[in-house]
Amino acid sequence: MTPKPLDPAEQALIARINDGLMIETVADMTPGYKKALLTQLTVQGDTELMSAPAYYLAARDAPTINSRIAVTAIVHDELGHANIAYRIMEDLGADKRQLVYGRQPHEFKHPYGFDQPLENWAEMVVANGFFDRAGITLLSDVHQNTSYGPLKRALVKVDREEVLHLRHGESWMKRLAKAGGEARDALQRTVDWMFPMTLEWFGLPDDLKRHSGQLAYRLKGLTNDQLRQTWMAATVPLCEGIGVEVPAHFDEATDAYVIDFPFPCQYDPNAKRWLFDEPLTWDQVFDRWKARGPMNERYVEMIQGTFGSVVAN
Amino acid sequence: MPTDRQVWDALGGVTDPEFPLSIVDLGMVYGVQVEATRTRVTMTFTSIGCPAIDMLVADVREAVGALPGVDEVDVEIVWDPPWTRDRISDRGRRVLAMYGVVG
Amino acid sequence: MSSGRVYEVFARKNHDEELKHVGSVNATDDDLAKAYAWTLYDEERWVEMCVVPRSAIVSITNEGPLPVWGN
Amino acid sequence: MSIATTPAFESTEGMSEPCARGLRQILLACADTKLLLGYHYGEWTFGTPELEAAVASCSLAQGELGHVRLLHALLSKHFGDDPDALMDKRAATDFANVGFLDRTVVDWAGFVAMNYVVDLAVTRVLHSMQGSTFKPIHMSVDKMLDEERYHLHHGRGWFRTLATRGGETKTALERQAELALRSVAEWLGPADDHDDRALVSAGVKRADNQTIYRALCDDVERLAAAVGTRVQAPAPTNFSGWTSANRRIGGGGPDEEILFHLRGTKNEVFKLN
Repeated sequence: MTPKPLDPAEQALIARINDGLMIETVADMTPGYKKALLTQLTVQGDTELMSAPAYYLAARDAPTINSRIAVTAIVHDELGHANIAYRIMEDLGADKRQLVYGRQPHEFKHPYGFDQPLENWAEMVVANGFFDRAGITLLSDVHQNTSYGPLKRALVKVDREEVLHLRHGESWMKRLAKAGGEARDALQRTVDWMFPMTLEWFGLPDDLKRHSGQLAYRLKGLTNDQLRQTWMAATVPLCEGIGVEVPAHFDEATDAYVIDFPFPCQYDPNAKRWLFDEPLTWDQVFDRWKARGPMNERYVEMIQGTFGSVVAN
Repeated sequence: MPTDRQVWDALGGVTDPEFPLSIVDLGMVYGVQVEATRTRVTMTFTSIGCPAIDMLVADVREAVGALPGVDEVDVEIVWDPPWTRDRISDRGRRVLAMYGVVG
Repeated sequence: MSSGRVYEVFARKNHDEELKHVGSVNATDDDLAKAYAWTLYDEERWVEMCVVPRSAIVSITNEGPLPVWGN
Repeated sequence: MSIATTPAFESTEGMSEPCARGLRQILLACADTKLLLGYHYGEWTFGTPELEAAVASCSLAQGELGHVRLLHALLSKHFGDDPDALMDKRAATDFANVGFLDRTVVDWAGFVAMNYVVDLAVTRVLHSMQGSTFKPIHMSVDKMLDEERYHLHHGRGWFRTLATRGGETKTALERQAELALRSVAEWLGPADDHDDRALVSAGVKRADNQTIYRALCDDVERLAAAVGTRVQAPAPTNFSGWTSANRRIGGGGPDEEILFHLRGTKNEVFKLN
C-alpha cells in the first residue's frame, strides 16, 4: 500500500489538505485532485441515477397508494441526487448532457446491484434497506470528511433524504417478517441474494487495495473494510432482530463482523443465487462487474429515452 | 381515560424521520381531544404527498394507543392552516440549531 | 437540444433568516427554472425561493488581477 | 347566489340530492384524473429531454398521488367509499378520468399537452372550489392549489420551449394540445349538467364546468398566441351517451395494463394491513 511518488505540487496540496484546507474552486485544485474528485462524483452520480429505473420498475407495481407515494418520492430523491453530482461536475468542466445522455450502457460506473431487476415488493424494500444503507454509509463518510466545499454542502440534503429511504426499507422489512407466509419467504429470498451483493459493493479489501488518492486528498475518510463493517453493524442486527438469516455474524473476540462465506464468490444473475462453492479472485469480480448485469441496457435506455419519442431530443 | 397532557407527552415521543424532533416540537399536532376510551389527534404534514404520512400516523396510533384507557385512536389530517416553519417550538429550534439544520 | 443556462438557486426557511445559496439548475426559461428549482431543492418548505441567471451575477472577489498599477 | 350568504356544509347533510351526487362525481373525477396523471408523470420520469425534467416529472407524480390519497379520504368520510375498492374493485369503464390519459402517452409533446392542458383543467376545477360552502374541501383546496403552482410552471415552460422550436415539434405539440383540450371538454361535460348546476347554486363550486372550460381555453389560446402557435379545439356539441360516472361520450376507460400497475396486482401478496 505504498503510495506512488507524487509530484511536488500534489504533495503540497495534500499537506495543506491535511492541515484542514477546504477546496472551493478549480483554481485551488491540482490535476490529481481534480481527477480523483471527478471519478468519485461519477460513481456517486451514476449510482444515484441507475437506482432510479431499478426502483421505478418496482414502484409502478406498488401494492397500495401509500407505498406508491413513498417509492415515487424515493425515485425523485435519487434523481435529484444524481443531478446534484452531475451539476457539480459541470462546474468542474464536465459535460452533464453527455454524462447522462451520451454514454453507452457499459460506461456508467454504478455498482453491479443496480444492474439487477427488482421483481417484487420485497426486492424493492430490501433494496431500500440494504443498497440505500450502503449508499448512505459511503456518502455520510464523504459528507463528514470531504475537502471539497461544494460537495460537502450539497450532501446535507442528500444525507437527510437517504435516511428516509432506509426508514422506508427497514420498516417494510419488519412488516414482511411479521406477516409471515409468502411475504416473509420473499423477504428471506431477497436477503439471500442482496446481502452478499451489498458486501461486494464496498470493493476491494484494504489489504489488496491500490492507493487511490481519494483518502490522500481527503475525498473520503474511511477505508473499504471500515465502510463494510459500518454497513454490517447496522444490517446484521436488523436482520437478526426480525428473524431473517444472513451469512455474517459478530465476533466478540475481534470486535468485528465476520463474513460466513467465501468472499468474494460467483453469482448467477439469472437464478439470483450466490454460488458459495465457487470462490473468485477480485479480478474475476471486476470482470463480472464490467460485463454488467441483466438490466444494464434496459435501465440506461429508460433514462436516455431511446424507446420512445420523436420529439424528445 | 388519559389526560390531555398524557396524550401530548405520548405524541412528544413520535419523531419525524427527517428531523431529529418530535411532531409536537415541529408544530405538526394541531389538537388533542379525549372522549372516554376514544382519543382524537388532529395534525398536519408539510406536503399532501408526504411519503412519511402512513408511517407517522401508525406511530401516533401506537404511541397514543399504548396509554391506559385508550381503545381507539382517531387521527384526523387537516391542511388548514398549512404547516410552516413558524410553528416549530423554541425547544425544537434549539435542537435543530444543534444539528446545524436551521441556518 | 441545449440545456439552456445555469440559474443559481437561493432560498430561506424562515422569515427571520437571510437568503442562502442552495444549489443551481440548468433551464431554458424562467418558468422551467422555477419548476426545476422547486422540485429539485424540496428538502424544506421554503418561505422564499428565487433563481438568478448565473450570467447576471457580478463577481467582486474573482476578478483576477487589478487592471491598474501596471498589473 | 353568493357564497357568503350560503350556509356552509360540514358534511353532505342538508345538501340537495343532485348537489351531493354532483359533489361525489366531481371529487371522483378529480381523483381519477390525478391518479392517471400520477401514473403518466411517473412513467415520464424516464426518457425526458433533460435530467431536471425527470426530477420534475417524478415530483409531479408524487404530488398528484398525494392529492388522490386526500380525495379518497374525503370520498371515504363523506360518501362511504372504500379507498381500496376505489383503486382495485372498479371496472375500467367506471373510471371518470380525462380520456386523454387512458392510454400510454407516447411522446414528449403528449407529455407537455398532459402537463399543461389536462393538469391545468383539474387545477381549475379545484380552483372553482376555493371558498367552497363544503367545508372539508374548502379546508384542503388552498394547500392543493399551492402545490399545483409548479405543475403549471413546468407545463408552461415546456409548452413554450416546444412551440418556439418550430417545425415538426411545434406541429406535434399543437396536435397533442388539441387532443387534450377536446378530451377535457368531454370530461367537463355538457352545459345542461344538472348536478353541476346544483353544486354552483349551493356554493360548493363557484363556477360551472362550462365556465371553467372557457377559462381554460383562454389560458391555452393566450399562451399559444404568445409563442406563435395556434391551438383550437371545438368542444363537442353532441353529448349523447355521456354519463357523469364515466365522463366520456363514447364510453371507455384506462387501459387494463395501466390499471394492472395502479392496482398493484403483481404485489397482491404484499398488501398487508
